[in-house]
Amino acid sequence: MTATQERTPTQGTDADSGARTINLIQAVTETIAEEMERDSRVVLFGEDVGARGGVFMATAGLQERFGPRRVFDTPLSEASIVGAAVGMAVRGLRPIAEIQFADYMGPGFDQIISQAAKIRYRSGGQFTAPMVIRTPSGGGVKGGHHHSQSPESYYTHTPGLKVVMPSTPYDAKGLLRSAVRGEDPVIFFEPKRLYRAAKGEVPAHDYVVKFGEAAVRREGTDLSLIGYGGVMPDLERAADALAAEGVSVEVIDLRSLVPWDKDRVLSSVEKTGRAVLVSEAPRISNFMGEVAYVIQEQVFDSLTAPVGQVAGFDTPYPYVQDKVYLPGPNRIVAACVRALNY
Amino acid sequence: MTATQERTPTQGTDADSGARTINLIQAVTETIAEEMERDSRVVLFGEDVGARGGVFMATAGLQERFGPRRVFDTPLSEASIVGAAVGMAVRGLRPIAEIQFADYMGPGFDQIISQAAKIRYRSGGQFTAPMVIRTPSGGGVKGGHHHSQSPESYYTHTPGLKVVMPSTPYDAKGLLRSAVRGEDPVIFFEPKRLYRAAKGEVPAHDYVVKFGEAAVRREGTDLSLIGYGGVMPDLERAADALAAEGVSVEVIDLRSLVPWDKDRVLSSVEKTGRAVLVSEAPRISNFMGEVAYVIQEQVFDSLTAPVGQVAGFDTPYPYVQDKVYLPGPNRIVAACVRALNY
Amino acid sequence: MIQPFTPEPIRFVAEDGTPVQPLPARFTPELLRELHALMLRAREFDRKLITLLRQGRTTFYAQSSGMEATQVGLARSIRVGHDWVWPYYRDHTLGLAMGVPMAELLSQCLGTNSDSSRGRQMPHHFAAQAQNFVSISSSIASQVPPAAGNAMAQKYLGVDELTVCTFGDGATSEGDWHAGLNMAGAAKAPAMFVCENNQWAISTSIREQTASETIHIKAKAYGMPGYYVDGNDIVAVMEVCAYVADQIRAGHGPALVECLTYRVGSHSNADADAEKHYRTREEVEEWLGRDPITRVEKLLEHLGHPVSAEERAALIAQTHREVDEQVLKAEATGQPDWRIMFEDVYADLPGHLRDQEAFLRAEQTGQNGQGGRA
Amino acid sequence: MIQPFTPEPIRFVAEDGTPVQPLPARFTPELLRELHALMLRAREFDRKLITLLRQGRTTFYAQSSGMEATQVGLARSIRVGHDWVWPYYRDHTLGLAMGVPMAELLSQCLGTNSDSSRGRQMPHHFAAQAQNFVSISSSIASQVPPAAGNAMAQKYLGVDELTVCTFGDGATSEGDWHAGLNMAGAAKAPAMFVCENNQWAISTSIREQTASETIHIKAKAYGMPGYYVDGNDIVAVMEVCAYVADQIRAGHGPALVECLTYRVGSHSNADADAEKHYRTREEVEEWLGRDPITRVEKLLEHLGHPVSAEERAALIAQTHREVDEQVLKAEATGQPDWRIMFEDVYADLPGHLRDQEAFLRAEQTGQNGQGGRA
Ligand SMILES: Cc1ncc(C[n+]2csc(CCOP(=O)(O)OP(=O)(O)O)c2C)c(N)n1
Ligand SMILES: Cc1ncc(C[n+]2csc(CCOP(=O)(O)OP(=O)(O)O)c2C)c(N)n1
Ligand SMILES: [Mg+2]
Ligand SMILES: [Mg+2]
Repeated sequence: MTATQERTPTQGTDADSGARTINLIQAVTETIAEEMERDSRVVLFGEDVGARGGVFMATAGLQERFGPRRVFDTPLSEASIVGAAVGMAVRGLRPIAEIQFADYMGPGFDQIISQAAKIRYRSGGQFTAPMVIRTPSGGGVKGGHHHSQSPESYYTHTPGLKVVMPSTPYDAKGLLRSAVRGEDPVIFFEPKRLYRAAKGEVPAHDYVVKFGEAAVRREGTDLSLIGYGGVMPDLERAADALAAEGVSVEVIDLRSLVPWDKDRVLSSVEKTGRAVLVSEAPRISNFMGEVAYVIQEQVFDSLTAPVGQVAGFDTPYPYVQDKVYLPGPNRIVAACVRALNY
Repeated sequence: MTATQERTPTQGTDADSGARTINLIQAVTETIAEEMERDSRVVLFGEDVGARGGVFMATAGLQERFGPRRVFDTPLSEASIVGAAVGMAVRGLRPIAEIQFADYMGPGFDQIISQAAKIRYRSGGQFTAPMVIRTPSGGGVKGGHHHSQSPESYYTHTPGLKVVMPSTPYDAKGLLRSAVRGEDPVIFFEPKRLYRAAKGEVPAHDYVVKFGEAAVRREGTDLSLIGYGGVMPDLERAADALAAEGVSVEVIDLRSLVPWDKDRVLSSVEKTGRAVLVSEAPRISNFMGEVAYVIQEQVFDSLTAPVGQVAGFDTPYPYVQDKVYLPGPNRIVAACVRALNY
Repeated sequence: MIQPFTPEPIRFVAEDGTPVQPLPARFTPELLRELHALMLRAREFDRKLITLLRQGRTTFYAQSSGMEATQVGLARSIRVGHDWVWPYYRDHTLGLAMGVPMAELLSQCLGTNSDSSRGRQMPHHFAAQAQNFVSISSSIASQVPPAAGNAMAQKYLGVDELTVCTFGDGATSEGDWHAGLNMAGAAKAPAMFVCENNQWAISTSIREQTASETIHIKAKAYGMPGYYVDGNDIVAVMEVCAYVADQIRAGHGPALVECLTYRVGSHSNADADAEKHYRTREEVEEWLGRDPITRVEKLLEHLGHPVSAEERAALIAQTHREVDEQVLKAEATGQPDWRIMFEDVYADLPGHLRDQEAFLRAEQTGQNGQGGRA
Repeated sequence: MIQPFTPEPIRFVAEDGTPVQPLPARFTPELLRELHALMLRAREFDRKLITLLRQGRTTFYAQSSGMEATQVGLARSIRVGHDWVWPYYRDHTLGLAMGVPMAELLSQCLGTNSDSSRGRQMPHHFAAQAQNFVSISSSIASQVPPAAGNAMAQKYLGVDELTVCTFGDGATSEGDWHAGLNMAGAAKAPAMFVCENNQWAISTSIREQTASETIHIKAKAYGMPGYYVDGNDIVAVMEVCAYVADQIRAGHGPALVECLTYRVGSHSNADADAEKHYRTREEVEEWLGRDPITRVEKLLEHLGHPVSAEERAALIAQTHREVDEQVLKAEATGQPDWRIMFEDVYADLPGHLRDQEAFLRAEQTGQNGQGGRA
């Protein structure tokens, strides 16, 4: 499999005999199953992931298939869940822990930042925590602030963690495989509003999406539109709208935040001279601040306009105004227009 | 007191009859005492703040003076401490809660982000949490990662919290008064390596430093050097070194991160055309990313060089290499030189 | 005499409605009828909300059907508007019985302009200042340490109040639950912690939740008494809660009360179809047979003051009317617009939010050339 | 028979060295002398570290003087290198008694190149792979949920191991402590939780820490047995821990053991002058009078096998020599340089860290025109 195929699966024209079209949540479910099949060290647990199959049904059928020893419900405590994953990983398992909503990582925060993120470093590599924390994140489901937040920036600011967020079934499979097979703790954010909305082809064969490689969703010459996770379909819509006006937008899906694909982003912006970064997390100290910083630091002279951002507002996530809070295609187009007219 | 006096206390030449020179930790201690004297709703608690006076002695003598009803030790639980502060504030007190080290805010994280930060918003202002969390932060004391971290970016990324960090006794007093008298939850970071190192004059009269107002530590024309907290003395040293080479550096101490003084920063950069931002937190998703973003977004055409950053490395804070991890004057000067030679 | 740490739940009225110990004098037929009406009203509110959900007029709901004796009993054991309550998201019956206006609850569920929480929280997360009913947070057990703090403040202020904190059985596994109870214990704060043990946390049974034999026994870890109550017996709930409240007011420090009950409905609308995967219909039926409302009806019958079918129907009809009326009234106030996003983040509106508000105003009013909703 | 939940700490040897119950046969004079030597060695290690601190050769130290019976007793009740240990920062005596080489401990305290943790943690936070002695985190009680997970993995793997997790009395107030014990209880995982109750958490007394009568009683909240032991009686510690370990290995699930002891030294070097503010000299003297090493000496005397003054002096001298030698050896390896900052953050070196490493290399080797240390 070439790098191009890996990066632009939806554009791939090569016939993969067993390719199927599935949605993002199916990609998650079947990849967990495949990894459990492949490696008996993989165990899956969290709140209601067993008989119930998870509140989004991401783990539906897995307890039936692999038994309650390998797939089980835990007490209602995120510190227990994350902490248990750390201990299991140290003792040689490959735990996949689910946090029911990313908004509920809070009670497990110290376990994530003090134990998972630091045990390799502080022990000089004597003890390590290869583990995956899967969790649905992002807004757009009218869930109020506790079922809509995008806390990824906290974790990208925590050295020792790897942080990824797919927006397609292909990437969900490829990134989740990398996560489970890797040697580091990974926070795997699942953009919940794409669980069923994001459909796409996945090949039948085993492949991985390496961390730190962005996907160019469409090539363009006038502006680099960069995002990740739940906002990606809106980036595509915005790019469509702009294409209709004759503007050629390059759309990049970061997929992996730590590490992120600096080279691809910079070479794109060098080409287009303009960048708009889109995320739904609150603006102050968000991850895109780092991307913007690096762009202006590294390719300053290529910029024909300031780097633009569309992000969440610096307010708690609201309920009634759920949709207004989120960046949508219009707001993204407006930001692009500002950059284009600069 | 004029705005200028408030912003540049160390340069003030007006005679304040009762002015004294104290250090930063004394400023904290005496301001707590004054506020407790002023307002019987103010209570102080945390781990070992009572008889012991805190591990840095920031609360020394306060239990003796105000009695164990108003100044008391808590069980060893940051969730209890923060949560109790929220409940007390809701019921009408003005709690000042100490977290022994900023590194130990983790176990209280969900209380901070889910309760303190959101109760006003989610209740439509029916219930509010005017409270202060004081905590020593930052490196340079050979404390390894759990006594050296700078977690302020997590909290600046959390709408509903105000976040400040003084670097002088004057600001410590003024900001702490604003914090205690304000109506919002405030995270008050105390740069521990300046506790005794930062000495300065404080007037005898009651004054406040308003949140959202930066202090221009020295005026300059060639470059804006912007920081907050523990790194400030190094900014001054770097500015001295550059002054010796004939470079005129404007040094700005943000003091308040949320909200931050956009106007002052932007007008400075408009004047100088160059900005270097200094902090000791890991780089990815740090608060300075936002400042850098806003600078390039708002005064792009004034920039003669990309915005530069000196920050912590994206590694856990090390022990032996404590001093190397931190930005120091040399590293800051180097960043300035890069901007000047761009 | 009410005792802590009993091996069996304290009970006054058997499932068939006959008293198993002398009925305290205050439980006159009048009081029992009043309690019955409150329970029935809450039950019907549950039903009506399910209808509103089906109609797409609200998006989330967590029934408390089956748990009415616990919540009404608790509401009637405290001094409303004087004592403080830190509730959880399944407490609408508690709110209603405390006198939170139905209009308030419905407005919050519908997210209308009449919602005192300004449409910012997901449905069923209401707040009521007049009743000292503190705004509910979704984050499980996060109300527990603040409740301890609230009680500490009451002690500090020397006021004659207590703080009630409610939570489910699942909540007891969270670290914050422990932190809150331990803090309250150490501070000897006037807090009453009430576990609404409905034996399930979504699909996780109490057996998977903890190896502890019961919830109330956990009080031992905090040096406070733990009471074990039949949460479907409103007489028992009221007798225990009133006794415990008195003890707390007398300065004996906090206590934990476990009300053993059952959630007969689904966890929430999101869970409705999933139930079959984790619990048997037999179990649900068994508990439907222990219905707390039926129990009061049987008791009233036993006492010779039955609630007639007509009375019952009238109560139900009245609630339906009330809900229908209030829904229309609430909906007529419209939905809060984008402006509510920036208010109440802070007491003031700092510069960055002023900028963001201006940006959104321009967008929403079409002044930035794009207009309309994103 | 060892019983859980005893009202008084389980004790075999009285403070005056006389057995209060028959001494188990395995406690031969040979074994007791061996234990005595381990305890004395750890005590002297403490003393020497204080000296190193005074000399500025290390920066932090937390003594375990007074707690040797607990830590040595525990070390000798498990299968070193087979069972796993998630310790806390006051466990150097445990480490030493488990056979972690003194060179390892000293290297970590000094932060030299011989430190297997690569100079990244503050002193006294060591790790020892060979002994399954997991790297210590400063964050109190954060080792407890991972210990539960470690034990769950052991159960999953079907191996005949157990997991030991230690912590202080203060740690029991943290939410993570609760989370870990509850998880282990629910999972019936082979974990032994050992509280080294030295009655103070820095300046906070156990009375301010919790209203719970004891620590071991908290086991009730997790459906596990709680044992109460005289932590200054090494016979009692070993008898209880060995018994509990057997029970756990037999599949009876986790247990909590409370060893009642006392910290006779200061909390850490940072605390040395502050002690007078929070505890009385009398209290310390009283516990100095209950010294666990003295107790074994008295027991050996009672058994007719006294440790002579010369033997004692020789043991001390040997430890001093050992420390001196190892310190010199460790220091001779030098201090790790800036490169260690970027290793072991991840298994690989991602791009951004490669960049940052290159930046620092240039700076540290003077290639960016600035040179030298910042
Ligand atoms: C911190 C946190 N984790 C997870 C959830 C998701 N969640 C919502 S309700 C629930 C179960 C709660 O069970 P219980 O405490 O018994 O209350 P009940 O719903 O049974 O009344 C869970 C896991 C949450 N709201 N908060
Ligand atoms: C989460 C966290 N909060 C606070 C601290 C600071 N601290 C270090 S030791 C200590 C007291 C610990 O007491 P205890 O658990 O009884 O252990 P001991 O030191 O007495 O052996 C505290 C509060 C910490 N290390 N971690
Ligand atoms: Mg429940
Ligand atoms: Mg202790």
